[in-house]
This record gives sequence, C-alpha cells and structure tokens, in this order.
Amino acid sequence: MFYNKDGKTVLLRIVKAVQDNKDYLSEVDGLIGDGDHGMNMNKGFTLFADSIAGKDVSFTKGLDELGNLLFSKIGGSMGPIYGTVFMQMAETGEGYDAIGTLELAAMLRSGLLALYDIVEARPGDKTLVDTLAPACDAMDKDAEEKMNLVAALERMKTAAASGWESTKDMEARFGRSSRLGERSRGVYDAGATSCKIILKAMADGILEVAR
Amino acid sequence: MFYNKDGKTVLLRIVKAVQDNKDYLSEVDGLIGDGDHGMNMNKGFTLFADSIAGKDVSFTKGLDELGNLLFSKIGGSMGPIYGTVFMQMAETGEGYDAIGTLELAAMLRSGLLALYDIVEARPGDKTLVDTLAPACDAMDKDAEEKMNLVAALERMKTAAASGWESTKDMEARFGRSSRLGERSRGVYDAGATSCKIILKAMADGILEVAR
Amino acid sequence: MQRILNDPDNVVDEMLKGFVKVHSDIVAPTDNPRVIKRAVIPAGKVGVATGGGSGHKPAFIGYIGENLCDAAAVGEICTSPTAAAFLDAFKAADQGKGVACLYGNYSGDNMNVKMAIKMAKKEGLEVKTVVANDDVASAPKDQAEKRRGVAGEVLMWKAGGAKAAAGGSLDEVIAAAQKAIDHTRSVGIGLTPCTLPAVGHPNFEIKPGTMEVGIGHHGEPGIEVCPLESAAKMAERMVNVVLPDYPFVSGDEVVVLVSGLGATPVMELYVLYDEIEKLISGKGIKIHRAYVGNYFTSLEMMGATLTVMKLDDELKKLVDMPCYSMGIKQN
Amino acid sequence: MQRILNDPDNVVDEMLKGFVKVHSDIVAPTDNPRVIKRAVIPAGKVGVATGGGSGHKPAFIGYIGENLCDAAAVGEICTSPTAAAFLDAFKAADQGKGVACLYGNYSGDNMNVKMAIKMAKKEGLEVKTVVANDDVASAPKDQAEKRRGVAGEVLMWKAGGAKAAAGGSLDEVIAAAQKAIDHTRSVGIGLTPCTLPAVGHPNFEIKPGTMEVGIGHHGEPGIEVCPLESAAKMAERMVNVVLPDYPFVSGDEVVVLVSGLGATPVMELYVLYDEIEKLISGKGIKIHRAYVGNYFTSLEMMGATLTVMKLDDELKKLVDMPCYSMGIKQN
Ligand SMILES: Nc1ncnc2c1ncn2[C@@H]1O[C@H](COP(=O)(O)OP(=O)(O)O)[C@@H](O)[C@H]1O
Ligand SMILES: Nc1ncnc2c1ncn2[C@@H]1O[C@H](COP(=O)(O)OP(=O)(O)O)[C@@H](O)[C@H]1O
Ligand SMILES: [Mg+2]
Ligand SMILES: [Mg+2]
Ligand SMILES: [Mg+2]
Ligand SMILES: [Mg+2]
Repeated sequence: MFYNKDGKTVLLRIVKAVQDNKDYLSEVDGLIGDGDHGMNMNKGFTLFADSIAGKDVSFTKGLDELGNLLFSKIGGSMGPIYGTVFMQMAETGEGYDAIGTLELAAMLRSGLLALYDIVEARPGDKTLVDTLAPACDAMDKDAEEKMNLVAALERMKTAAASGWESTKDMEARFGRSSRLGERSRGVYDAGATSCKIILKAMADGILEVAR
Repeated sequence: MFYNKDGKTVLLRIVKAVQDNKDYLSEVDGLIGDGDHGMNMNKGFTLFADSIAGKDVSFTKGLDELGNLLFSKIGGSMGPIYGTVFMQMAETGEGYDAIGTLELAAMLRSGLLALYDIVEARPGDKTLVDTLAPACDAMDKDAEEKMNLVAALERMKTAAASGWESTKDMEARFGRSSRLGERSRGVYDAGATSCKIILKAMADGILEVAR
Repeated sequence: MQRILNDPDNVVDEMLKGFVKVHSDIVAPTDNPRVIKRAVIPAGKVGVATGGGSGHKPAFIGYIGENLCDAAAVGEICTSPTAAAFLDAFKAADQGKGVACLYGNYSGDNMNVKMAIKMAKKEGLEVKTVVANDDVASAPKDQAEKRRGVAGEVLMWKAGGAKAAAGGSLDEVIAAAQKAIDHTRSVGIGLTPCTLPAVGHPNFEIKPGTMEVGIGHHGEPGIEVCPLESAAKMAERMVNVVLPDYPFVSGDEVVVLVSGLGATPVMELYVLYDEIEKLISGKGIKIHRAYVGNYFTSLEMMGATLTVMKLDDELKKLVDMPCYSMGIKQN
Repeated sequence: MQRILNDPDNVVDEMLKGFVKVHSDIVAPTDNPRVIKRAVIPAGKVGVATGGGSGHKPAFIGYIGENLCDAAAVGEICTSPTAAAFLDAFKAADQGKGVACLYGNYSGDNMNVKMAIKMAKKEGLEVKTVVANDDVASAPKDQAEKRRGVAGEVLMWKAGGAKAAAGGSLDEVIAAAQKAIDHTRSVGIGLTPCTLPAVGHPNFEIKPGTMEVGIGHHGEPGIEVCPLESAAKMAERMVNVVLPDYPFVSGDEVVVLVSGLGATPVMELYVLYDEIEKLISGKGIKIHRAYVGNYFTSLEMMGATLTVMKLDDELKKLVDMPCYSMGIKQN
C-alpha cells in the first residue's frame, strides 16, 4: 500500500511520462487520427504540473485537480475522457489514507464506469478503453485474491500493455479514426497508447512510494 | 501596290501568325509579365477570323472589324492598344482603292499617333512601340523616297525586327513588367514581339497580293 | 507553412481578441475567454448557444448575432470546446427561458455538451440540444445518427435563431432547429488538405489531380477518391449524393447553400453554383434562396460543400427573417 | 491545379451567371454580358460605376448595391474590362445626373476607361473619374500618381457610393471619392503565389519560408522579399510602411481594413488585426471602425493587405452609412 498523502511524486511521474512521449503520441495519432494527441495530452498535463508546483497535494487531490484541468482547459475528446476518469478516481479515493490493491482497484473501476457513462466505446472498439478495461480487470482479480500492491501493479502493467497491443489489429469504431474503417487496422490507437503510458507511470510511481 | 479589296488574305495571314505563335508569346510574357499575352492575342484574332469567315472583306474593312473586336471583346491592354492602331489604320485607309508605300505609311503612322494618344509609352520604354515606331519611320522614309512597296515592305520588316531586338536590353517602364525595374532587362517585351510577328505577317501577306 | 501566426498554440486566443475588437457592435467577450456572446441579448427570449472547434470561420462565433445565436463556446483548432466553456456559453445565452444548444455531431462535442448539460442542470438551468447530422457521406442512411454536422449547421442556426427571436418557447426553438436539420442534407468535395498551425504539415493527403468526395471538415476521409473533375461533373456528383438521400423531389422548395472550404476562390463557388442550380432546377425543384460563399470552412482547405434544405411554410419564414452577424447578414 | 472549373476560358462568364442567380435581390444582368448593375437604381442619383479584372472577389461586382456602386464592368481574370464594357457600365449606372467612375490605377483599366469616356461623351453622357492609388509599395511617394489601387478601393466605393446615395452632385461624389482615396494608404504581404485558371501554374514564385512585402494584387513584385515572420512582425512591417507615408499621426481617427488575399484562413486575419490594432492604438491613433475579412482578393493567393484611411467629419459620415452588397453589408 502507499499513503494517499505521498502521491504527488506518482502524479509528477505521470506528467513526465506524458511529456517525454509527446512526439510519439502525436506520431501514433498522425497515422489514423489528426496527429495532435501528444500535443493535447502534453498541454493538459503540463498545465497540471504548473498548477501543483510548490504545493503539497495528495494523490487523490492531485487526480481531482488534473481531471478538472483537463476538463476545463483541454476540451476535445481527451478533456472529458481523462477528465472523467481522473475526477471519478479522485472522488472514489478521497476518503482513503492508505491505498492498497483493493482501494486502487475500486478507484480505477469507478473511473472506467464513469467513462462508460459518457462514451459508447467498449473493449474491442480500438480506443483507450482497450487499455483501461483489462487493467481494471486485472486489479479487480488481484483484489479478490488479496494480492499485495507491488505484485498487483506489475500484473496491471502487463494487462494494460497487452490491452494496448491488442488495439493494433482492431478496426476503429469511435473517434476520428473510425471514419477510416478497415483502413484503421495495423496501427495502435493513440488514446490506448497514452493510457498505457499513464498506467505504467502510475504503477512505477506507486512502486517507488509503496511500503 | 495592292488593291484594298484583295486584303483579306493579308489579314488571314496575320491571324495565322498570331495563332501559330500563341505559346511563344505567352512564354515571352511569362518571363517578366503574367504569361497571358499569347492567350489574349490568340483569343482576339481567332474571334476575328471567325467573324470574317465566308465574308468578303477589304483590307481596311477587315482592319476596322479586327480593331473593333479587340476593342469590344478583349479588354486588358491589348484591346485598346491594338484596337486603336487597327481602327485608326482602317479609318485612314478606308478611302484608298489601291494601297502603295505612301498609303501604307500614312496608315501605319496614323495608327501609331492614335496609340500615342492613349499610352504614354514612347520608343525606349520596352513596349510594342519599340517595334511599331521604327517600322513607321522606315515606311515614312521610303514613302518620301517614293520607293516601291515590295522593297519598302522588306525594309519595314527589318526595321520592326531590329526594333523588337532592341527591347531586350531595355528596362520596362510601362505595363506589368515595369514593376520589375532593372530585373526586366535581358528578355524581349511581349507586345513588341507580337507586333513584330504581326508586321512581318502583314508585309508577307501584302507581298503575296502586291502587283 | 505560409501562414500568419505568432505562437501556434495561442492562435485561438489571439484570433478571439481580434474578433471582439472588430465586431464590438455584434459580440462581446465574457469572463470565460473561450466564450463569446452577443453584445446585447434581448431580454426574455430563449437563449441559443453553440460551439465547436476553431478553424471553421465564420463558424462558430461568426453566427452570433441578431436573430441567430446568442453565445458560442470556442475550442482549440479542430478540437471540441471544454465542457466548462459550453456551460459558460449556456449561462451567457440564458435569459431565463432556457437554452437551445445547437451543435454538430462530433464525439468530443457530444461528450463535452453532455457534461455541460449535467452541470447546468445542477445549477437549475434548462438546456436542450439539437445535434446536426447533415453530412450524407459520413454514414449510411440507416445510421443517420452517426452522421457528422457540416455546413447544414448554418441553416439550423438560422432557423433556431429566428424561432427564438420570434418569441418561440424552448421546445419550439428546439423543434424548429431539429426540423431544419432533419430537412437538410450536405456533402463536401475536398481538393487540397489543410494544415493545423501547431502541427505544421498537412495530416492527410489529397493527391493533386484527385479529389475526395464526401470529405469532412477536418479532413475525415470521404466515400470516394476520384480523378479531379470539371465543375459541372463535381456539381452532378454532389447533387446525386444529396438529393436522393432526403429525397428532394420535383415540386419541393429548397434553400441551397454552397460553401467554400477556405482557399477555393469565391469566383469558382459561383461557377459551381451555376451548375448546381441547373441540375436542381432541372429536376423541378424550386430554389427559394441560395447562399454562396465561405460559410463553413476548414482552414485553408480547397474544395466546397453543397447543402440543400427542404422548406415548409415555417422554415421558409424562419430562413427569410433578416439577421446580422459576421458570417451572415440578411435584410 | 486543384480548382473548381469547367473550361478555364469561360470561368468569368460562368461565374457571372452564378452570381446574378444568387444575388438577384441586389444585382441584375444587363444586355452586355460583361456588365452587372444594381437590381434597382434609385432615380435621380449620380451613377457610380466601377470595373476591373476578375479574380478579386468580392471586388468588383460584389460592391454593387445599396449606397455603394450602381454598375460594374467585368474583365477576364486579372485583365481590364473592354472599353465597351466600361461604356455600358456607365450607361447602366446613369440616372441622368452623370456618372462617377471609381476604379484602380492599372494601365489596361486606364486605357479602357479613357476610351469609354470618349465614347460616352459622344453620346452626351458625362463621366468623371477617380483613380485609386493607395498602394504605398507600388511607387515612391513623389510618384504617387503611378501607385496601384488595391483594397483602398473598397473605402473609395464606400465613400463615393454613400455620397451619391445622399444626393451629392457628380462633382461632390467625385470629390468625396477622391478625398477618400487621398486619405488612404495600403500595403500587402504575399505568402504564396496564385494560378490563373487558363495558365494552370503560378506565374510568379514566393519561396516557402519567405514573404513578399508590398506585393500587388496580381503578384506584382513588392519592395522586399524577406524570411517569413510572425504575425506581430508582419503587422509591424505593414504599419511601418503605411502610417509614415500619409502620415497618420497621434490624434487621427482612422478606418482600418485588413483583407485576406484569398486563401489565408480568416482566423489568421483576426490574429493579424489584433497586432495591427495594438500598434496603431499605441501611437495614439483612434480606430473608428475596422473591416477584417476577404474584401479584395487575388484568387487563391495567401497573405493579407492593410489599408488605413484618415477620417474627417464627412468621411466618417460616409463610411458609417449603412450599405448592402455581396461584399459588404453594414447596418
Ligand atoms: N468517442 C470516443 N470514445 C472513446 N474514445 C475516444 C472517442 N473519441 C476519441 N477517443 C480516444 O481519443 C483518442 C484521440 O485523442 P486526441 O487525438 O487527443 O483527440 P482528437 O481525436 O479529438 O484529435 C483516440 O485514439 C481514442 O482512444
Ligand atoms: N501602358 C502601356 N503602354 C504601352 N504598352 C503597354 C502598356 N501596358 C502594356 N503594354 C504592352 O502590352 C504587353 C503585354 O500585353 P498582355 O500580356 O496581353 O497584357 P497584360 O499585361 O495586361 O497581361 C507588354 O509587353 C507591352 O508591350
Ligand atoms: Mg487527435
Ligand atoms: Mg500579360
Ligand atoms: Mg484533434
Ligand atoms: Mg494579363
């Protein structure tokens, strides 16, 4: 488990991962989207880094702030999608002092469900849901099995990565790339890619502060 | 001399010369102008050919028709310039049954003077005036010397050609190319080029019907 | 990229600054820098709001004005405005009679509008929506709910704005705007791609000598890529996509809107319209009114869209009502 | 050439057919297919005529309308109309009080207008002219009579048209239009060349990464080719050419017109205007009114022009008068 109050470094690690992958994400989006995903994500996450600089924020406080910023400053699809996921995770987790496998699983699952509230995309539609949903499933299973957080996070990363991998062969059905139909196969989905990067950074960040 | 009433073949020869040189004229205009001189000229002269097709027109009647057509259908600079020249030549010559050196000289000179009425360009300004003016001068001199038309026409062609040649080193001061200043040197003027072609065709056409 | 820009990331904010300076007789800024409203909104009317990504001038802010929209949320280039901006646009438009949000069918806009409405509801503000889906080429007819909104949105704003100005209730405004878009079909032909300022190079390709039939306003692929055709053939192709879909038939009265995509010389839009008019009139369909110009663009894309709306008595009255905005001024 | 055309040689005639169909509330064709007139010209006013080559939409026919021009002669693309067309435009504009012909300083137009006036005189019709020469970059100040007319023509038509509508005599209309253009200075920056439909390829070059300062509406070379700059720097460059030439100074009231050259996204014109406004206002010059949009274009050229006109009481009244044409509608 890790302490909610120690979560700022986790958030900064996520920010850095997004910033480092700005060009890569745009490149992936450029293949079947409009090539701005890295720019959109970088803009939002950098705004967030600026807003928490020098401040002492907890993991859930930060997630709420991040979600709110994406939501109120980024627009597009990413604003509401990641905004919803992060704000819901924050809402679910705001009462936790210590976050273990069970807590994190609950937070992620509620984020995914809130997302389902606003998008029609489900696993198999070549969106970030294909990364997020298997990650949630893995966490839920580990929570059921009462697995410790360190082990659960490793499995969650693996699940996210293979979910991301699976988007390559899919045909896009939502978002910009869906207009391409068959032509959208053979490349990764941009949102799934950023989601994998974020989940990995989150896991690695938590592993650093976990006790 | 030649009979005014036999002049239609002369006019058709002019038309053909313009049509044959359409691309060349545009090419010359393209170097320092806007590349449409061949198109403009071809359009006007082809309209004229269509309008006299099957009709019996004299040299001056035809010139008047040509001038009028350029004037009322072509616009730009060429409409008023060649329109004025041809209509004035027709007006001056309409009373002539037979046209010799003296008559043709008078017609050309009056055409040039009418042109001077509407343009400020004079010899040395890199326009068609540089072709037309020396041709007029040569004809006037030959008329004074009572030279026969056949010889006079040969000299007129030579004068027109060397006038045209002289535009190459000039700096344009009127029309589109004048904006280029120094940069306009080194290439022929488009209007001077078409004027040389027209005067040569006119001379060659007259030589065919001259008695 | 031969463009007039400072920092490409600031282009929207800078554009908005210039826009409100120029059109201060028509529009005013609000506390939210990404929301523009009418300079004076007549009291007691239903508010008409819209919003969308930038780069489509006059859309969206260019349709704020007399008898048109009251407020618009402004997004980044080709990117939906935030839910917060939509919410603030609703608030700016609201005169106590509720707000009609008339916007286009894009996933980002749908999500942000949906969330903004939830937030508005919490604050006691009633917002209803009409989602334009006039682009025939973007989905088959049996999936019409998936179709994108394109230049038909202009006619939706015209009808909805006029209904609101005429004192219509929220439900009446929504019904009029919904009817307008239900009676409207569009298709676009793209001739060149466009370049997002922050990207710096076109993110899709239209090969010279070809054209993309059914292209979307963000370069979304169309239904067919074919060799570049004459204006007459393009007109035929467009008319043949648009007319049968509704279907518009002999005896109908219609409004025709031909919009350039940005960089096509306006002269050519009139050439295209001349061909379109011959085809439509030739089918016994009466053109009551035509709009030709850059009404809904995609940055510097070349090409054009055709929009046809079938009139009934109500729509005719609404379309004929005078209006005054940057994008459309009509006596 | 990704364009919407049939036979490029017929583009002007086809465009005119489309134009009169769309704007039949404003304009009407005449017996001369190359002359367009107002649908209804109020009796007893001085006629206002203009004319020029095509490819500059809305210019020239787009400025026919209420309180603007009464008739326009239409030339081929970038080619002066014929003298016959100018003559017929004079006749169409004439309401028995004489005709003011307000046009731009190009050698073809000068010749054709001159000849048309001669012909009109023979028919007993009095025509006086004002020749716009607002383009600062086209000749040094001491040769101002050689300068070309560019977007400043729009303000000349606005002032002259308003004066005629207000009942001014021919001399008063001429004086107002002359004053308008004398008080006006313009400069353009070109970012891409344009292609004449019948030629099929650009006939001049602007290297990517560079811009041509002082470019003319037909691609006439400017005063300087320099590396592409930011909008702020372009604004500075334009303002620094235009303001000192008149000169416009602190305390002046001015109209500012920023026109796109055709293909530059309108959004970027607002970005440019925002910069221009800061510079002009910063010098203590008051901007009474601004026009930003595609007011005088060059086919699909990219770039923009800046026009500034100094107001006095008369010009202010004339510019503020409402008007209604395809190109400019003002309440
Ligand atoms: N309707 C949708 N449902 C789920 N995911 C979506 C939807 N629309 C877009 N996405 C996700 O967003 C990603 C693209 O994000 P981004 O490039 O930032 O936005 P945009 O598509 O507006 O340019 C896609 O790869 C996809 O994962
Ligand atoms: N003001 C003028 N005075 C004399 N000749 C002129 C003038 N303007 C243009 N010309 C002539 O016209 C020629 C160009 O003709 P053309 O290309 O048909 O017209 P445009 O310049 O309008 O495209 C020039 O080469 C020059 O000889
Ligand atoms: Mg994208
Ligand atoms: Mg030329
Ligand atoms: Mg995008
Ligand atoms: Mg020309």
